[in-house]
Amino acid sequence: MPGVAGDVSSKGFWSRFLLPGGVWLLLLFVVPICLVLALSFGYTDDLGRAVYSFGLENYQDAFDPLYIPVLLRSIGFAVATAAFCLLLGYPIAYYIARYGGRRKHILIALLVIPFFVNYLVRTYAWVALLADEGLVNSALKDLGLTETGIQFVNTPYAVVGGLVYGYLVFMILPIYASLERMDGSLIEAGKDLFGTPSRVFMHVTLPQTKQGILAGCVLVFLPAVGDFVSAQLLGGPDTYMVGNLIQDQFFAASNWPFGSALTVVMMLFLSIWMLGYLRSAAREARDPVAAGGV
Amino acid sequence: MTGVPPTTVGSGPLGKRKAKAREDGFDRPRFLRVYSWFVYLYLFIPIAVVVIFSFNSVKSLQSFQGFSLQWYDEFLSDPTLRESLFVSLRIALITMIIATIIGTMLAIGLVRAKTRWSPAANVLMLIPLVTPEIVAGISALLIFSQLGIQLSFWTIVIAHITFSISYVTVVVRGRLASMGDEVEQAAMDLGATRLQAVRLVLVPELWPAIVAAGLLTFALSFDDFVLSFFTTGEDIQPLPVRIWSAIRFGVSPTINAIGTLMMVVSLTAVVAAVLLPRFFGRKESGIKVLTGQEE
Amino acid sequence: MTLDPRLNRRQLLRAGAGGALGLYGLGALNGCTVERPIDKPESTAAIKPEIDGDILIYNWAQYMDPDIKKRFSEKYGVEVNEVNFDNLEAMVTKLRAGGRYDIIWPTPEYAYRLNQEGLLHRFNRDSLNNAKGISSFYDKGWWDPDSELSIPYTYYTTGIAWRNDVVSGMTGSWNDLTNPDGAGKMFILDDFQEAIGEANLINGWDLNTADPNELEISKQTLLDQKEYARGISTNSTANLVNGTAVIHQAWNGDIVNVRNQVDNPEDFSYETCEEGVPVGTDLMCIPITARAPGTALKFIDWVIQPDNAAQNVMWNGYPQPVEGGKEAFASLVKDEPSIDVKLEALGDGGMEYRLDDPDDRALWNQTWTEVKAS
Amino acid sequence: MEQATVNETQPSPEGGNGEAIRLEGVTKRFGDFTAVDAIDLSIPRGEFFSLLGPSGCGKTTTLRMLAGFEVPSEGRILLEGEPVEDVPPYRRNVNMVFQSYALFGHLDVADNVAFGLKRRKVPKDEIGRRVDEALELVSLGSRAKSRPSELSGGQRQRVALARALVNRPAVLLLDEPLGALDLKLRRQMQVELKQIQREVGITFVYVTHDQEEALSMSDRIAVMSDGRIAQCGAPEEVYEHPNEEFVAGFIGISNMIEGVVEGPGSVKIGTGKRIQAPVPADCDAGDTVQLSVRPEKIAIDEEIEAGMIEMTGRVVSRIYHGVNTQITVELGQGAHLVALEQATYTASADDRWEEGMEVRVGWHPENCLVLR
Repeated sequence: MPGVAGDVSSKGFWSRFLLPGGVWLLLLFVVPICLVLALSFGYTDDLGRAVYSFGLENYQDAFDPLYIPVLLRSIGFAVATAAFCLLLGYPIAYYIARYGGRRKHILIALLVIPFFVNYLVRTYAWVALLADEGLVNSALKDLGLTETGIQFVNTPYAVVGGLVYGYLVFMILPIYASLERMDGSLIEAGKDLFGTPSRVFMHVTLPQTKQGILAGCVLVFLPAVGDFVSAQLLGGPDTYMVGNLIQDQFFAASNWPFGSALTVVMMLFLSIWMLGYLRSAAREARDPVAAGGV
Repeated sequence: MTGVPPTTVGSGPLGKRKAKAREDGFDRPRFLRVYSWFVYLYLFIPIAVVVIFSFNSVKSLQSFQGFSLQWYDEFLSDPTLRESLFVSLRIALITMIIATIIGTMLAIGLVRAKTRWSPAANVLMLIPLVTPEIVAGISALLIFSQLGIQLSFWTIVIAHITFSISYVTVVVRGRLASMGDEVEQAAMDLGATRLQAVRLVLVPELWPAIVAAGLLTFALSFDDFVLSFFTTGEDIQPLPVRIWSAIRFGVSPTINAIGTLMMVVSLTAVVAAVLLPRFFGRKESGIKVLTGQEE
Repeated sequence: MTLDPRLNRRQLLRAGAGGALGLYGLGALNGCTVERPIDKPESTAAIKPEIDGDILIYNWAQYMDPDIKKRFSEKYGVEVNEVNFDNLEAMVTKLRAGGRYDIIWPTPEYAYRLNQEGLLHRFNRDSLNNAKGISSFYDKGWWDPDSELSIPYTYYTTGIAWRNDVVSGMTGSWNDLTNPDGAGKMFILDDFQEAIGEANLINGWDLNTADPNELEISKQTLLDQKEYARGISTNSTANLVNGTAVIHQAWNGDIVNVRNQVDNPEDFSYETCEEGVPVGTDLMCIPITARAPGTALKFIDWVIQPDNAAQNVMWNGYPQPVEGGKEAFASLVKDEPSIDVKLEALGDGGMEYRLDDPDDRALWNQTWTEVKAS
Repeated sequence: MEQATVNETQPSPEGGNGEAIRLEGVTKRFGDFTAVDAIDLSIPRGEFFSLLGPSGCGKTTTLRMLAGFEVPSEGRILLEGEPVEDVPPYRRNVNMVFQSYALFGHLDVADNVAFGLKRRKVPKDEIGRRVDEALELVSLGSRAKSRPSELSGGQRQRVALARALVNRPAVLLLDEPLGALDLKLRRQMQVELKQIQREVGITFVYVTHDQEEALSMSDRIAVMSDGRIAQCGAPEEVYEHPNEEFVAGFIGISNMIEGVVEGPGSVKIGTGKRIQAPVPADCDAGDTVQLSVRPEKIAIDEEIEAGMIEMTGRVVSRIYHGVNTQITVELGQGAHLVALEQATYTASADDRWEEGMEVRVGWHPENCLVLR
């Protein structure tokens, strides 16, 4: 093929657009993550400084029976968070997509607004609301529903509640987008074929929005596993999550190599979901929301 | 949702609204509407608490004693807190500009270039979106320490940009993919060089998506805590880091004032993302761009 | 569509190839430390209190009345900027990462460590106008044998705060943390030293023991306490105010703040414990990397000026061991004397946390991590 | 291929004054796939030339090579005598009307049309004048300040046309420009396009898969199949004398009856009947051929004239089209013939034949083509 300067499809021209972003992400995202991996084999010297090395001690510690429950607990909380987000998010996404009419955009915007109040402040507001002598308990007592108040905060429920509140929007938007893309006449056709609405939902709507549900679940699950804010502010003695563990290793216990090893272990646990998501995102490359855009 | 033919609705009280489908089972507008109202309530109650108690006249989060601006006054009269607000704004602004430029270029490259490396770049671009923020924070902290770069304003900015590029790319790429490449070809056909085609046609055509992505990035960066927490250094800390330090050791209602002010800033960015495209004479709204469902 | 819709294994591998290459390069890092050594200035001469630029102070959040900074700025025409940390290790991390702060707030133990690393400026206390008001307890402390590195900012005891309208039968012992009245509404401080220290005292060990066997037993003590605990938190003020806690391991300054915020201050009590009263001090030190050490020293002098000390005590609720500060605090707690700290009565070497050996420190950290994770 | 080159030598009906485009052995491969396979083509100036074929036949790739968006893997492209394979699109004196119109949404109609002139640094007042002219030409003078999103499909199409024509290119390339329009608008635009082409006298190369469109508008048509040109010629020629089964089948409905050559002028079809047909000279006895008869050339019952080849069959279906009726007759053993019967002033086309009726069908031997 002749080398043609003017060929519009010439690779060189468009490839140049990949360069700044590619180099940036490579140097400031991939290389740093490799550093985490490298440091996870390191140790802490006498002055408390992290040193690179090739030891497996940190991994032995990370797989200590003591820490496995922390990781499992984090995954359990994250799964519960994704499930509740789905339960809360699907009907509302469905409602807006199908019955929102001209107010659709306002309804969606209203869902997104709370997301733009600082996560810390929002979580803190929950503490104020749900504390033993907080507003909710005062209201319950005034209504005579409870005498002593209900312990909401410092429980696993509060942590999951905080996570749900923090990440709900990541569930709603992809589901909404997939419902929006779905042809409404399919539901009508489904009514002819399957009859009852619940069967129509199971056989038509749900399969059609599978991609959105999957994307939403992954986008809620992944950050929830690594979260440390919710457990710190809303949790109790038995809600310590892997995010807290890692954060403590970096900023309280000053054991960076162990923190790095924990990070690597967490990422390994998550990589299955990440890979699954990347595959489906590449398949749905045309669809920005399923791929994670808010 | 198109293609749902209007059918008769049994119940009267729905009158105000044009209900469009039969009420039965899950697919029941009234049930869904009530349900939705509860979700909205759940979402807005804490926000309301923050806003209302930011005007409380006493230092309490339990009872509202009267209207007062003292917490705003306390915030504004503390020069370092005020400085933190400006730092947060500056970080968000710089992040927005640089991430939007790089992310848009990446999106264009990903859609248009067909090199051996574009699938790899495609994966690379998506990974930050599925990486827990704490991992990004730690790895940023490590690379800066390793390179001997002092943690500062700029390390926060760099960490924020790294994370924001992917958001921009995903939003812009969605718009670009739906556009097809005939528009640039038309420009070249009419005598524009490749760069002119990008500058005169492609970027203007993508502008609503670029604006939306940029403002989204602004809001995300402005509110970010985790990345800032790991990469903040000797310079004035951004507001969320100050909030974190404060929350861990007792809290004053100034936090509510700060939270309310931050919400106003973020909302301004989001509202601008929704409305700005109209000023560019487009019919599609920013929300549509953000939720990826134009045309 | 121009995008390859399929993401096959080969493409993923290719994406990972760059990372693998990078990993290979990381082999070269073996033995390197993560942080670069800090550039220390050659001169180690004592610094003098003189205005030499704007300063950046690195403090706990909401620990100093903004008005004090503001008036200093106005008086001397320099800016006083502030950043916050939420624990001391984080402060050391940032300092080691090259952070250039003009004043930091370490505990004696951290001041000792930082000085060992040569990270603190020396100065002459006599060059300060208000140093003579400093309590004698802070003359030539173990962390600062020549009184040339630090000026005390606040001091505090660690004890137990409780709601006397809910909890009865407090005995003045650390075992009160497991008072049945407080079960499920008790909090332990989220601080590895305070938590392990309290357990050590219960078991009758030395506060700072690093004997692995003793620590193992202390760990068990803490795990037993955890059964009663509602949470592990440093946010004692809020926990007590909003009723979440009825028993809280706490610093005495926090109880002052609690009593300021509630309608029923008389319901909130504080006790120090017979097994031992850990006394903490937050010092002010000037790191070697300070940009304006002269202004920093001037500002320290300003903070311990009697009127400013009094004002600051009223603001943050913690006593300051200087003239003005002590009196102000005494007036704050006059109806609950247990909150006050009698430094002189504590005698020499009182109950202070001191983990000099990094290995001991690591062992304590490890123990605490295990407590939290179990 | 041979036929195609032979056809090239024939003068264009419009009588052009020289060659606008010449393709010599142009081939385009994408990986292992050959999209365009060594085609030769010559298009005289001022001609309305159509590339016709099913999707995937290589017609759009050919057009894109003319525009400069694709580089030929082999062969030469000459534009007004100059080789242009290496010339980027923005320096070629051709313009294109895209299937999607590819209008610039951020510019109004006038700015869209002015885009090319501005790139060529045409003086401002001249731009204004030429834009007005171009918009008048497509009857959109009143919409100069509208945004493309405010226009109807047909109007957008006209803007795209004006935007290309205003540059006075040597050749205008049109890639299925009417594909997105509804039938009525499409018919109307076909007429307008043809009119505009006559008015401006620019060479049009028109890509379409719609044979009717190609027949009604073009001066000449190249029928493409699998990356090669199957036949190239005037519409009547391509329609009346398709040179292969593919062309006959693609252009219009054509009845195909398989048969075996018995000897000169005689073919035996599946029913066993021997039929008189113009067997080409290069066919030998025993060759399998297809007999092609256009439906409108078939007469039924009383319409049969002397000299026609006659057969009998049974009506199996009757589809009413209003102006005519499509009647399918089974000749036996699965051989079917489709006939189109016009409505006349005396009878509706519909009521003369019923399904199941035995009928006679016939055609003049000269209306039957023998294709290999």
